[in-house]
Amino acid sequence: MNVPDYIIPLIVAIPLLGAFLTPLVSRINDKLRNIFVIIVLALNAVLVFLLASDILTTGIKTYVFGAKDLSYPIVRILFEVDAMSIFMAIISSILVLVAVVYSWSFMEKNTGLDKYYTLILLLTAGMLGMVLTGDMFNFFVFLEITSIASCALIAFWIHRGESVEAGFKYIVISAMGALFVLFAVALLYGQYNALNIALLSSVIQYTFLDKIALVLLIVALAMKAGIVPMHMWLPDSYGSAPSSISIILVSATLASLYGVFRVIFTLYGNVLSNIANFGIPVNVFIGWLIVALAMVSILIGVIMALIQTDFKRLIAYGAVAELGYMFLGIGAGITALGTAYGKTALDGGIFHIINDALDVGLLFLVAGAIYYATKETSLDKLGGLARNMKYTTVFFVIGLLAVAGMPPLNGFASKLLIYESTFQLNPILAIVAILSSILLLAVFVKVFYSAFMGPQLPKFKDVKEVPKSMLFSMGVIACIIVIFGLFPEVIINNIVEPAANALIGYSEYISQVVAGGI
Amino acid sequence: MIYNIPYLAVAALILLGLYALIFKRNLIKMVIGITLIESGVNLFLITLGYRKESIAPIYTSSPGGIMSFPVPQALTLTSIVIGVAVIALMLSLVMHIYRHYGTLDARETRRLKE
Amino acid sequence: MSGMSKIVKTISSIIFPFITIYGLYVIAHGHLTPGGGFQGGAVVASGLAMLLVAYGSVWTMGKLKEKHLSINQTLESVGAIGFIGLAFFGLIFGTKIFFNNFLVNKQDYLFGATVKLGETAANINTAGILPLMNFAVGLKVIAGLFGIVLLMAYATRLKEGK
Amino acid sequence: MDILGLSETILRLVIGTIAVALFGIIFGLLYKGVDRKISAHMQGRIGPPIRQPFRDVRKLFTKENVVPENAIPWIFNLVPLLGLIATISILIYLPIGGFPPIMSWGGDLILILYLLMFPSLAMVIGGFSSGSPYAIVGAQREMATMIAYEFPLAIIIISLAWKLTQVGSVNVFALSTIIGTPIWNSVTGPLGFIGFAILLLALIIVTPAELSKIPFDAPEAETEIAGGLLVEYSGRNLAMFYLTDGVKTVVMASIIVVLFFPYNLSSLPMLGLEGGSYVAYIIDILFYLLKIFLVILFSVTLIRVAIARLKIDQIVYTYWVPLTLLSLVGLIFIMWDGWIMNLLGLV
Repeated sequence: MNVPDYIIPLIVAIPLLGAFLTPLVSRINDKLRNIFVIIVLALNAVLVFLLASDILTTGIKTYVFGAKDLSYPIVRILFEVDAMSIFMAIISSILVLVAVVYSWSFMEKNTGLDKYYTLILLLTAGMLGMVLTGDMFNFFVFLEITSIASCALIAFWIHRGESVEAGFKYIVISAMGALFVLFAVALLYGQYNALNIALLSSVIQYTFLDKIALVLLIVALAMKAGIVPMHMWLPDSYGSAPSSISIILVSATLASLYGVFRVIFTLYGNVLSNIANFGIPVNVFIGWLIVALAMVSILIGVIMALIQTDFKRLIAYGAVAELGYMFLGIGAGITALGTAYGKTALDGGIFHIINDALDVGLLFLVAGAIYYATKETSLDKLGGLARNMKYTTVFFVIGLLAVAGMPPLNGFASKLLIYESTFQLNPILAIVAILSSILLLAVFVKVFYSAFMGPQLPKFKDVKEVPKSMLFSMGVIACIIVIFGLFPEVIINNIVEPAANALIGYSEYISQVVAGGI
Repeated sequence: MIYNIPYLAVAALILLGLYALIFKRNLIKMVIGITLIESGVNLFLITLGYRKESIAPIYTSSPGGIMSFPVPQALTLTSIVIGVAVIALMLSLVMHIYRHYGTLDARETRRLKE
Repeated sequence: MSGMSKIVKTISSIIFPFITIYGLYVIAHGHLTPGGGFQGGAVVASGLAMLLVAYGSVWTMGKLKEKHLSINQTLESVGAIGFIGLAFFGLIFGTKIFFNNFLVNKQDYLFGATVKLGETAANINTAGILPLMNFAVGLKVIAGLFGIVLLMAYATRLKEGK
Repeated sequence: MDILGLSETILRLVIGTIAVALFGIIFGLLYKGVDRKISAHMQGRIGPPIRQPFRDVRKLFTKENVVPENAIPWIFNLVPLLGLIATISILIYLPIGGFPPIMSWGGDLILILYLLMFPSLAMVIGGFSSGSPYAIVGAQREMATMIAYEFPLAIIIISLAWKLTQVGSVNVFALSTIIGTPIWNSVTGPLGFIGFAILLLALIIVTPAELSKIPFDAPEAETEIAGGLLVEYSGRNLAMFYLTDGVKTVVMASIIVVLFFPYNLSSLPMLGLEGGSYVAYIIDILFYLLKIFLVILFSVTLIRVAIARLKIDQIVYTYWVPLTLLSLVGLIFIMWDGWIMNLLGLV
């Protein structure tokens, strides 16, 4: 299906316009504002899907701001959308839409909601901009928009000291990370006089300064993605933000993860097969580094999740472990670049991105539902909720099984791809991965027991099921999880496979811009 | 040598900022650390665009001669604008932390542990 | 935060119009000089902040009503909408490109004059939508920065009240 | 044409599933009876008749289903069914005798690894939901046991797959590939042989825990916590757990057979049988049942008569330390197999 080119900037511009209109609409009526925000995001999601269907059939699309064509690409700001970008855009738009529908009832009793929705829309614009842009500096700008908006949202419940503290931690980490990114961009600009990813990628030399830039970019973006050992902020902010924000934060971290992939695969794509120090190719070096980080993330995430007593912090540590699985798949894919199992690992890693977003997102929504119903997140004080909250229980079980990678849900489909490829790199990797996923199951069964099972507590006797809008949004995600789990082939062939090909096929990404210009 | 002084200043600023960020316990000082890093990066960007004996890149009424690169200046301006927002946000959060905890010591404002 | 001495109050009252006019000048000449919406807006907002410091937050909060704050927020939104809206107009008029400068080199309109090649005197009547965008950004920055300063001052007042 | 093919596939799937389910249930109960009879003889008792399990199940189905007051009824009644379904669905992926598996795709072996957790998980959740302290203790123990024995199990499965990849097989997690290339044929030297023998031993020790049999039956432990997990279950639900247990026995034995003894009698040249003839299928099935019987005899009956029940911490220790180390040694032997032989110039 062919769509006009200007749909690409609209995907970022519409949430931006919506963000600034929200305070004005909010003057009229609160309900109207909620409807307005949902309509804006739904419209945006439709545009993303239209664009996706176009990109997946016809290939990469570029859009230049304020100019007719690609002449002088050095000074133009351009968006370059390939299958990987649109894959991430789909995740973000689905999660944000779900979160906004969920917020309708969840945030009902809060004040200052016009700012809340404005920030959500800004965050959406930032995330979508990060994944769609084809320009390093532009990427930095959107990164900062995302950080600022998410920090303000993390600290939204400003009456709680923990929220403010988590927000401060988050903004320190992300400000530092963003400045690292800017410094790396400056290093690249100073050498090659270009900011465009495709242009930079076509001329990159892997000089000493490039190595510094690569390290800075990976460290900064991995820090924002919450990989161990830079994960300290993640449980705090996920745990202290309102649940509807936690799910958006999941997709914001994933946008940073996308940045890591874009940098390694596209920006440094040309030099990946160079021989670095000690006669090891660059891709093997980077790949093993990422695999090592991934293993540590998986283990630390699971072990720390075991000892948590707060529902949301526990899920957040689960999310750290899940991040490890993505990095494991991608890292194995980089290490074994060009082999069949490397491709499978890459597929698995990319497929796990969307699965993790859905699974962890669903768990956060369930945690939010429990908080809404009981005003409690400590697992020690919860119990016996399965009697009164039947639907929430079912959704939690779906999320639990999906996170632990049990068949027939989506987590299994992607983890299977990761297992059956990484063991060829080294059997220990797959063994630890399988085991950790079983441990994760144990962790969540513990949660299930302490929150939903057990005798009925007297103070939760009158707990009611949560309102329909929250049930609806949880139900939507649960449905997607089950569908993805039952028909993984469809998703892999239609969305994941093109995304993996887009990552590997960096030369195509370059040729879209460089052939037209310079 | 004289042309390397800005780069040395960049390194000094960034290292100072990192020092403040890592070793200082006062939250305001941490914010200052971030601003120092930011200034360092901005200075680096501006320095990249400088050419020897150049004039400001303004076309109207220009005295003629070589101009310095306008792109890094535009980048720096954008970065400064973003910096203002980040610092404002940080300072307001520090204010709220002070209201909740009654102290600015990072060691004591730690309810979120583990 | 109480007000400062009478001298400071008087002097800042006298200086304030000049600062404002200078800021507006920077905004208006954004397309000709290294200034622009953000810089000019920051100048104006710092003038406002100076007044705030001179007169103290107690006095200011007494003068300012809830209505004024909401007007401030509306202005901020309007500035942002103006900026992004001009980008959207690019999709509607002329060659349909986002951020298209559809007013440039159109002699009939304001800011439509063509810039001659070579060294010329500065002509403010050029650059199409860029000055308009500068105005929008200026409005947004004045309102936004003043809002930030105001809210921080408000918070300090709360602390003292305790 | 396409619809015809599709409907045929679905028909095959449905009939196959029903047949496999009946097979699993009947032989599961039968082997349960045999197991009880043999262990009784070993202890110098006469023991119940072999068809006693069938009688038990029939009687349980006619009994009233009691839901305790503290339980959460909808979960309490749902999980036995889910456990049974999950167990039967494993049989769909297993090749039985000369028949190929009814369904097969990329990662059967890992799928089975995960599906094997479902019955335990169902029992855990059932135990938690019944609200009895005995059941909760049992459920916690079951969870601990489950995590404990998955470690060696994962190592065994990954080692097998790794070896098959080294030999050049593709699709190594599919059981059809595994029975196509028996692992004993892929070893190049004595080291690999020892490695696989160690893994077989580990798998045989994992089996009783997977089936909650003595000495690893701490979760149920009739004499200590009165049946643990199942203490509140009665009637239809208990019957379903009983059936699950039977089917699971067949499944675990089949997995050992498929992984380590995938040979069929009908392919022996001296019998002179055509592949695919009825006689061949019958011979294969009988041989398969014999193999399963032997596996159950060694891994369930003998062990449970010979050893007393371990405490839960002893169970976890057994699996996490000695058995994991053992299987890692097996893995290392298998990995070094070809390498050592190359080093010694024996290949």
